[in-house]
Amino acid sequence: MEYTREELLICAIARMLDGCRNIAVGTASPIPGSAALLVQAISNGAAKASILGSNIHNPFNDGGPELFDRAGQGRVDAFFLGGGQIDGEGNINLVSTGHYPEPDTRFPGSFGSGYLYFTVPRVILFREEHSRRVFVKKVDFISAPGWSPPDVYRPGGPYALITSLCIFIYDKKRHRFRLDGLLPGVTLEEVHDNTGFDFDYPDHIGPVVPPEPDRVDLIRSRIAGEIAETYPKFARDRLGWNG
Amino acid sequence: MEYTREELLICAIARMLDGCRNIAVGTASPIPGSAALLVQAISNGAAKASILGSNIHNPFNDGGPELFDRAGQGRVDAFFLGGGQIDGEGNINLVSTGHYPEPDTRFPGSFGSGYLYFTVPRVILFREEHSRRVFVKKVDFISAPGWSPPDVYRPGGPYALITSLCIFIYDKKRHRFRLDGLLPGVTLEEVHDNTGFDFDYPDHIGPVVPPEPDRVDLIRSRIAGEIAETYPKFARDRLGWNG
Amino acid sequence: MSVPETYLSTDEIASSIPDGALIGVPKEDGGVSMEITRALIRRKARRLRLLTVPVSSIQADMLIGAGCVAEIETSGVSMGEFGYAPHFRRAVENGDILIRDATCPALYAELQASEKGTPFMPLRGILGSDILANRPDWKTIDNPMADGGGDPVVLLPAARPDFAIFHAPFGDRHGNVWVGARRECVLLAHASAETLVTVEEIWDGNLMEDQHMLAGTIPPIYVGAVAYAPRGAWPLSLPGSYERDGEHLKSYLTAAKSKDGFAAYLDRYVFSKEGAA
Amino acid sequence: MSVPETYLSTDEIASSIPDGALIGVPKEDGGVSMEITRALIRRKARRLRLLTVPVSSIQADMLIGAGCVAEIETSGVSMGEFGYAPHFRRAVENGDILIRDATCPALYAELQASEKGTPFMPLRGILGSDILANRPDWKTIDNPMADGGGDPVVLLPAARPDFAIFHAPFGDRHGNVWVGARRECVLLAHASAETLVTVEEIWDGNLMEDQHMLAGTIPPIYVGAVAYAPRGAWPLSLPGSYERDGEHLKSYLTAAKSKDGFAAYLDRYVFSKEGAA
Repeated sequence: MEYTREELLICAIARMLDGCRNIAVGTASPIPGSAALLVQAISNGAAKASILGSNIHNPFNDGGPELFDRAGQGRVDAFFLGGGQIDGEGNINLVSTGHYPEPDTRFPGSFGSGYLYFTVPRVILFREEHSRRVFVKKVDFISAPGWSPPDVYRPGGPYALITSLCIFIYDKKRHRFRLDGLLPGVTLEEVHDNTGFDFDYPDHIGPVVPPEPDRVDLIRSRIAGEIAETYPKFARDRLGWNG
Repeated sequence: MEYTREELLICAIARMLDGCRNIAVGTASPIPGSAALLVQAISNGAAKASILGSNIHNPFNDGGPELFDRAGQGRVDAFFLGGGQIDGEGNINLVSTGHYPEPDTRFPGSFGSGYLYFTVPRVILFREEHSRRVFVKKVDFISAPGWSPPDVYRPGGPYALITSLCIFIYDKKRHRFRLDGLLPGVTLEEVHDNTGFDFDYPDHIGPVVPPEPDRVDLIRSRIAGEIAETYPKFARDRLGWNG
Repeated sequence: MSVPETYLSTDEIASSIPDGALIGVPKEDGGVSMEITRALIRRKARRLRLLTVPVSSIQADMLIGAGCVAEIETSGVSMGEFGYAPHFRRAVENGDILIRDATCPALYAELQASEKGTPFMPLRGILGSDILANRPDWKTIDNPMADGGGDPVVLLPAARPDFAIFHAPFGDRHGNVWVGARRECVLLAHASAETLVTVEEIWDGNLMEDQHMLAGTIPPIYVGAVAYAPRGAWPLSLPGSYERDGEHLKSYLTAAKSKDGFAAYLDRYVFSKEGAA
Repeated sequence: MSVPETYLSTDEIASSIPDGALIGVPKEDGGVSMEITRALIRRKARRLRLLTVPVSSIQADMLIGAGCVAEIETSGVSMGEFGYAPHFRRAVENGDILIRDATCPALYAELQASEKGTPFMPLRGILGSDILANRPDWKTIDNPMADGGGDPVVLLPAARPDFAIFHAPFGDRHGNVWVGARRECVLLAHASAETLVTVEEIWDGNLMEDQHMLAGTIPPIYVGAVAYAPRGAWPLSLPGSYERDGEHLKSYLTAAKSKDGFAAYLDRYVFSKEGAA
């Protein structure tokens, strides 16, 4: 079966969400949102997707604090974060480069990362631009650290990092990323060349598991329409939605 | 003008509420409730009465915590408390007599007293039964203390104590009650005989100021009907309401 | 309007509440599920731990009288203008139940801490009271925000009931429950592990899709089970629907004066399910 | 439906907000009063301190661009899918405004502390971040509820805005304002000294007496002033009423590329009060 890069990533993320009951997706996240809707669709009601900006796919109704409160209680199983910079220990920077508070480049801000990275068990980092500008040795500002000392209450943290080149899995014991799969046509060398931090990798690094055909069908038949409510342009341009 | 004991007390309390903007009245408090409604009526909208149990006289709508939150912010100016026991320092006991937690007599419980006595500037203690059983030397259980050490944040506290015999004013500096006025026909000796704690009194103790005739008219014409919504039996039996 | 298929009976709900459970219940006029209360007595629940939000009346008193309660955390149990709560009073005086005295906003704060998933909530007041002196689980610290130390503040630990139990005006067939402006029920649902609800009426449509109803709705993510129980708060009130039944409350107090009287009351109104007139 | 006599104009409301005031505003889809925002720019407000609840977009960016802002406490300012917020970015990069970076739930917690009148609110997370490292007003203590010490927790101080400012779907002639399920507006109103609101429509009747509307209503005790401003959130959305005007937001970003372009934008849409198509 032929598939697109988007379908590959959606299915790869969906596998990471296996067993999650409450999956929350923040702003500007159409691919994670599609994955969450896919998991919801195949779960027979066991999994709930909360898509920020959707009027339909939102199990919450009690205002801004509610998602954070539920995460604080351990009721949110998975969330997605990005970063203007991400380093090899999983630290993320959504604030600025250079010397804070007089930065070289200012990003929008940390949003909920300083909390959700601690409280949500599976945080999947999703950053398509795979470059040494983004994946740095050490972030200039820590919006949220990748790991914490043992006396810090922290049920949550990074689970994986997904880019336009590859998928890393985060090793919580070693506080390091391990390369888990390459996207079609990508080489290990290419990943090394574009990554500013050290990472682990096995002797034989394979491709990302191809998407399951029945799930690709589901994406095309149902998920494209569901995500179109929140991201019509993405659904049209990248999932071929013609609703 | 002739007046009843209820009209006398309502007007006496209303004078104590002068200048208050938000007056809250708790459970089982028809006389304080009538006084709060009287102040609201003569304030031209400046004073708001919040009568627990009323569907009309309630400026709040956000559930149980709201009154306490507003009190915590300093937005409630006056409140009323009673007590199974009250002592000469203004300590109140709404929990039990004897040795806690195996009491001789159990009362219902402290309700909001442990908080509102600290946060509401003018707490008026209202306890009609004037006896040595109620007004004791030292309460058996402190639901809320009459005063606190200087390092305790405490904008609130007792302002007066009103009984079926007299009115005391609380001296915040000396932590003692001072007799301020006697109800018609009551003597100083009678107050002494029925009070278990020491209190101050001036050389010449006068009667409680008689009610203002225009306010008595207002009680009979309007307030009786307003309080009847929450306390119909009281309004009928003691204010002569015939709605 | 038919009852949604997913709904349970109140007896099924009561049987899902194990002995020893920590149960959060609203105050008298806050939507008390007297139907689940009666079903708990029918199933002879034992060792329940009650958390009243923040006070209670006949609900706590009946459960105590029927021997269902081991422990109660409360700011007050009273029959209001009708007098003392007789079983509560007797049980505390006799040491038959463990009492954890509180003050209203402290109970809200304990639930708010649970709602936020934060370990404690600070609250002004309470200092120097015997409430605090008898609560080793409540801690006092000097306000870390104050310059120069001092300024003690009480910290209340998070309280997470196993079950929130209440009666709501509406439920729909999508698992939503509408409590309107009774925010203490929303708080209780958020703070508890699971919420069990009886509803007065079935709402035709989806409460989460009605812009006017949305603000007062508790969505299915919090709701463990719903039962249809018209007049389910009786003899208490459901504000907006019916007043409390004062005559019945008086007859309850008369019955509660004696063991036999209370047994006869339970036979008639709980075991035989005789309801409101 | 006539406008209630007690209502003010947005310019009257803006003139009641002094320079230097601390202003709390909701996020992009939370009912932003762009009308009061434009009126603040018209009256040349200066040295405002913004508290975004918890993030902002064109509202903060326009106020910064027009020179109204000295300081901002925020978890993020962005134009979302349209890109960066240009004036915010430039002002921070040039050091023209003081930035107090936060994370969303910390801002809610600061307001919740103010809502309760408690000096601080504890919150999990944040530890080890440079957000915390740059906030001397946020304190860390070991959790007093933990056995054996350790377990650090961050405490956020209460934040009390001088004014909460937002746009609501309904106002009535009794001073009530209806925000529906947008609880962050309720929180902001409770936490602030005074609330200033524009309303989209006039509600016929009393919102506090409508059992269905009651839960989403903010009563007059919190509301300092109301103005009638149809499409008052434009070019942002008022969920349930209208979508945001994406084309306008793009044209704003084009205009904001240059000083002259932004001046022309303000002339047209703020000083000449040209509104939505």
